[in-house]
Amino acid sequence: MRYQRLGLDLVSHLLLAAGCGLFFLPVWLAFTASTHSMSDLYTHIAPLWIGDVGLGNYAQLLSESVSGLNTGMLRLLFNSLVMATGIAAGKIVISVLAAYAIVFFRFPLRRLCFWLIFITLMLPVEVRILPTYEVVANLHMLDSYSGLILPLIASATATFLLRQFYLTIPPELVEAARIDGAGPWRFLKDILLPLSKTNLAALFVIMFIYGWNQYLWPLLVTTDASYMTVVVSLKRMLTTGDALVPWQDVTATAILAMGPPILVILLLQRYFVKGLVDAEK
Amino acid sequence: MRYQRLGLDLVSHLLLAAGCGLFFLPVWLAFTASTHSMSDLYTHIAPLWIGDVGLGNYAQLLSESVSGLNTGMLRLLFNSLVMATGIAAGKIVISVLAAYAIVFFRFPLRRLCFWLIFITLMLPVEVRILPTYEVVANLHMLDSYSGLILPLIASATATFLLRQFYLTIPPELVEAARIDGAGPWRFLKDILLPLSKTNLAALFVIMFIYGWNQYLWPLLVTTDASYMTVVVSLKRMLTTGDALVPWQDVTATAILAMGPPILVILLLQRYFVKGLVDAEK
Amino acid sequence: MATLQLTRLKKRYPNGFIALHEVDLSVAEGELIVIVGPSGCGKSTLLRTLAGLESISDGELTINGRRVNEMEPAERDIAMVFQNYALYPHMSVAGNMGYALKNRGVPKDEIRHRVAATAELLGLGELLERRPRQLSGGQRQRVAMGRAIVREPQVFLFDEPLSNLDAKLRVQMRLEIRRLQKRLGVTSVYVTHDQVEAMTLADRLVVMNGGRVEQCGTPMALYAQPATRFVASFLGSPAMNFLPVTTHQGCVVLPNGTQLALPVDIPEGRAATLGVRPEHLVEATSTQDAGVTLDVTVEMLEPLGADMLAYTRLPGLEEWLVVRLDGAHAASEGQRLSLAFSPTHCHVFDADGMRAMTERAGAKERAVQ
Amino acid sequence: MATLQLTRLKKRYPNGFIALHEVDLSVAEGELIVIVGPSGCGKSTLLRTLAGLESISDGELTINGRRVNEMEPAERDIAMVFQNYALYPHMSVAGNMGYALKNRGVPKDEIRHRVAATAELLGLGELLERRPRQLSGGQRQRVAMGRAIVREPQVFLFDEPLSNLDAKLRVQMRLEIRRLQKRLGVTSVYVTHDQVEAMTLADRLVVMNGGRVEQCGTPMALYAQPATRFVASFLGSPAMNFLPVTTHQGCVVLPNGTQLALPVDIPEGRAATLGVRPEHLVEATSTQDAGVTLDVTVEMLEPLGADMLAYTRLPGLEEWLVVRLDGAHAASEGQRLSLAFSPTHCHVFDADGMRAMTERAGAKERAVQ
Repeated sequence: MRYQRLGLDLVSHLLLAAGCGLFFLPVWLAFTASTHSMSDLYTHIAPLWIGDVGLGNYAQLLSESVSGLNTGMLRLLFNSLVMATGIAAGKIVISVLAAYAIVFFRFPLRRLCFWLIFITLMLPVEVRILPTYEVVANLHMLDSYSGLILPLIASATATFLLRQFYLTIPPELVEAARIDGAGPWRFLKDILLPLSKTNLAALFVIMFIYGWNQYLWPLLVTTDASYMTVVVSLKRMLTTGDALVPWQDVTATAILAMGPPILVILLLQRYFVKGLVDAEK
Repeated sequence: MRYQRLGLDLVSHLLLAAGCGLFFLPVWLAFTASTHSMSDLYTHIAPLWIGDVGLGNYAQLLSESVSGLNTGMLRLLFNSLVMATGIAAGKIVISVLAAYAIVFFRFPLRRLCFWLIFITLMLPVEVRILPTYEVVANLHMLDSYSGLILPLIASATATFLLRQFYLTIPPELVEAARIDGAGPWRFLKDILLPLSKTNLAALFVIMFIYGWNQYLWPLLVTTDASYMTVVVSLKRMLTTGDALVPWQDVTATAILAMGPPILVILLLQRYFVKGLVDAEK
Repeated sequence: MATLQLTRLKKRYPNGFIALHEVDLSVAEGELIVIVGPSGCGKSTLLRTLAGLESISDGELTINGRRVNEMEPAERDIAMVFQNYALYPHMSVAGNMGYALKNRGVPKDEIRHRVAATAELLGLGELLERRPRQLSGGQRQRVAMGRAIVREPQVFLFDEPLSNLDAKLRVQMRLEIRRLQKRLGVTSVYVTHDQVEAMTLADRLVVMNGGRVEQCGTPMALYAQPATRFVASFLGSPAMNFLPVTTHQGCVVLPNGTQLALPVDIPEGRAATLGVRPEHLVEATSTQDAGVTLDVTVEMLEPLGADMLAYTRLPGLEEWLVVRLDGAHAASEGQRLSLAFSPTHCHVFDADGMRAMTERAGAKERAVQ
Repeated sequence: MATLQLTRLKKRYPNGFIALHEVDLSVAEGELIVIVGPSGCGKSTLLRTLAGLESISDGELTINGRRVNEMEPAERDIAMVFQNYALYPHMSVAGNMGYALKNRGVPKDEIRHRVAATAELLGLGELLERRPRQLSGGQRQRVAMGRAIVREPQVFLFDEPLSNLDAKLRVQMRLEIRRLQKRLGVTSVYVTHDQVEAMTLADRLVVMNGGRVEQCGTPMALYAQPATRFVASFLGSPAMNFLPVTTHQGCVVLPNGTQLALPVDIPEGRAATLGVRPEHLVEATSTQDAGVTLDVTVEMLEPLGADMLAYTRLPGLEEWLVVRLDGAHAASEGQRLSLAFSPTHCHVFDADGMRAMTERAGAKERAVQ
């Protein structure tokens, strides 16, 4: 069922290899840089192999408070974790309910609702950032986890993906459940959620990474360093005024910042991959 | 096939109304703020109706160069447009080819390839920003459109969405095309692209908005104000040092910055909505 | 075990399309009614209004004399078997069968007991822990049946439950459904588009067309005495042959000029249709009694094994005349045949497709003789 | 218009599964070969290796004497009609039909001309500008046929082309395909799981099971003289009845003790199976000649209209004995019947399911008599 003989086998493999390089080289460079001392980094350009400091920079980063902030790296990682988890979980709850309402209920404003959610697609947080800031400030949610999380929770993308999945559920399944005496909530709980387990895991991972990588909003809404996130701290390290940028710390932080997303992926991988691959059987 | 009688009709409608408010209020507030003079804004909080300056702030913004930069607003909008279009078009070309290769060809590294693309999902530009910066700087692409566009082009999300769509194409269609003498490129051109027209339009819109809203990368890679984008300029306006933030300009710029994405949506709307809705018939 | 009464039941969709035009039907206790018709005839809509999955626009539906028009499906005490089975993919067979009982708050022990008993009845005892995707098509079908049976409902509704099975399995499950239904004695309504399934299962058959009931009765009565041309052509395979005829002095006149004395109820000179079933056309012997003969040419032969279908043509006529010959018949394409049929096997329909024979009383015995 | 030769064709999948075990087959010019078998028997795989959609593991495939094992589908000059038609949804009917010609670089004028001529042949003239989704199932099927015909290929391949149509349309398209194939005279290979379709269409029939060819020959030859028990049970509906028998002094001994003198080729005392088709079981009259009678009880009746199937049981036996009675037969459930059958209609199979009758020569005439 697929093209098997290609004629352009060699070309495609070369392209693939180049693609791999393109994706992995930066990560490798970041890692090697993080194992050199600062003076090394300012005398050589882009070291290609592990330096003599080894993991020393990491030990130092995790034990001392971050330069320029009176907060430890672990606190920053924890803040990022809370924010990313909160955003991912919140997005999923909202999206499940919204998609459920749109697909399975016939109410007068269904079409309007669809369009409203659709419109939020073009209003990512960056665009509506100023008025949102005002609202959050008025509600005294600056420098708090809820202030970090709540404004990022509405997710048109997740709602759409779930909606597409719900539309593939045969209507007979809904009817069978009605005949079996399952009301709307019971249907959601007993049938729909168990069926969308893999999709929810996949969404959680994607949304967790999205939340983890947020920059602009956490920057605006936190002034207290104890609520700062890792990604924001990275940017801080780069703007040192007249001092030299501590590249070994920056790269080590970048590598550390990649840890939790990778961990979440590994934990949910079983479901996640199934959710992405299952159409292939 | 759907639940029709609800029992919680009223509750759901109230929730809906609240949701609408939540989404639209900020936009409305931004618009009203942009029609007031600066002094008005610093004496009242969050004006709820159009002010007496009307569209005056807009006229001023578009005719003069932006405060603190020696570039006009039109130039900023044009830069954003070039960047967003370039990113969206580039992402689509890459994704179409990648998804095509993954779905329709059997080559030895198919599984590896899948995983590589998958991994880029967890490496958004923010995470690999430093090494990428180094590469772009070495290639002398700072302060250029190609420097703005190229690093943002690889898109795992778009590849996945297209792959999901390609998997729904019946294998018999591919086989019929082979029997009809269509080689791989002809199949792509004559069958696959026409069939995925609506999906591509939808992807273009989403990617255009993604590109339009980029902040961190354009901030890093452009020092020359003539390559600055609207979204970056917004942030600039907020960091005025000791001077008062010109909220009327900020909000007017925010409203202006929403224009092109809305325009793209309206232009491609026909395809876009079909691509999102067609599963429903 | 209930009676079902439909009184002038009507279904009109919001877009104005009328799916059911005043359907009247009463189903006796323990009866198996089969509703049959081509796709789009409204048979599925009818079943879905009985189930409560579609609202009723007008008329009344009662179960055991109790009006249920406005009741939710779960309150009507019915069970439905779906065409695609609609099993819950994430639940085990036992979970699927027990879900309705669980929703009703039946104690767990009793659920387990009733599920086990039903599984035993259907030969599913070994499979209770399996997931639907681990089952074959026939087993899924059985689980769907089990899910309906375990609730001990008042009425079973079947929506083309066999159409996803292959031919051999279909024959087998058909026998099994009939046996089960007789054994349990539950009033049942069965929808299908397959006339063979309909004929073999039904206590009474309802033939629908365009949202209306065309005829209702026992399978053999409908086969022997179809009330309309539609029913005549729908039941039986190969389908009934139709010849255009005219009436003349109380006789029907065949295209070849032969006059046939039949008690028809059509004004002089009007066009009508004469129907004869393929199995009632026989090769004429020299000593043919009182019958009519037609000289035809064989245009195509279809060997079916036991039978051989001959597609023949009467000179000057467009339509095929299909004849069922013995499977070992030595006919060849291009050969001429002389066909005979008896007036007792004739059906005459008027221009509107309605049966137009005057003798109601004696017809049945003759047709079935 | 070509010959097709398969020599020890073998298909083994990378996972080790052998889909085809050394298939030998030669197809003459203009012949219509039907390959039939249950799902998973390898019939579709065989067709796909012919088309070039699956690679050949071993053996040789030639078209007109030219080895094509390694050729791309497009180079083999074949056309294929798919089960789901596989029409290009975004192209008009004309675009679909002309696409292969366009890829070959045929001039536009000629494409238009050939498409129009083919559309005329199939009655699609009015529909050339429509999209596939605007067509009915039957029309789509015709377009798929047209797409194959317009290329004037050496060989037609059909992959269950009628299985998505309803029963009535299937009968009609069956006739049409047969007529077209005869008229165009193109060598064709047709795959189906439906034995009726297979019997009626085939010049020669190939019955496959488990990746092997069980038997190959004309439909009536296979029906009258099945080489294996599998073929005997697969062809014919209702299926052949099988009775467990033993052999004793050159006779077969029925479960009720009756001895039957049949020229069987089975060692003394061995278990065997006796097959009799439902239509060869007749009600015994008092003056039965040379036949065998069985006394059975009717357990279930299935009225089919023209026929009535009686599911009867021989005392002490598990299996049904299905009898085909006349549709107007007055049988009732629980009634006792005395059935007779003639030794000429008997089939005996050994424990391995192979036909075990010695007389090869005279059997055919007798069976077809």
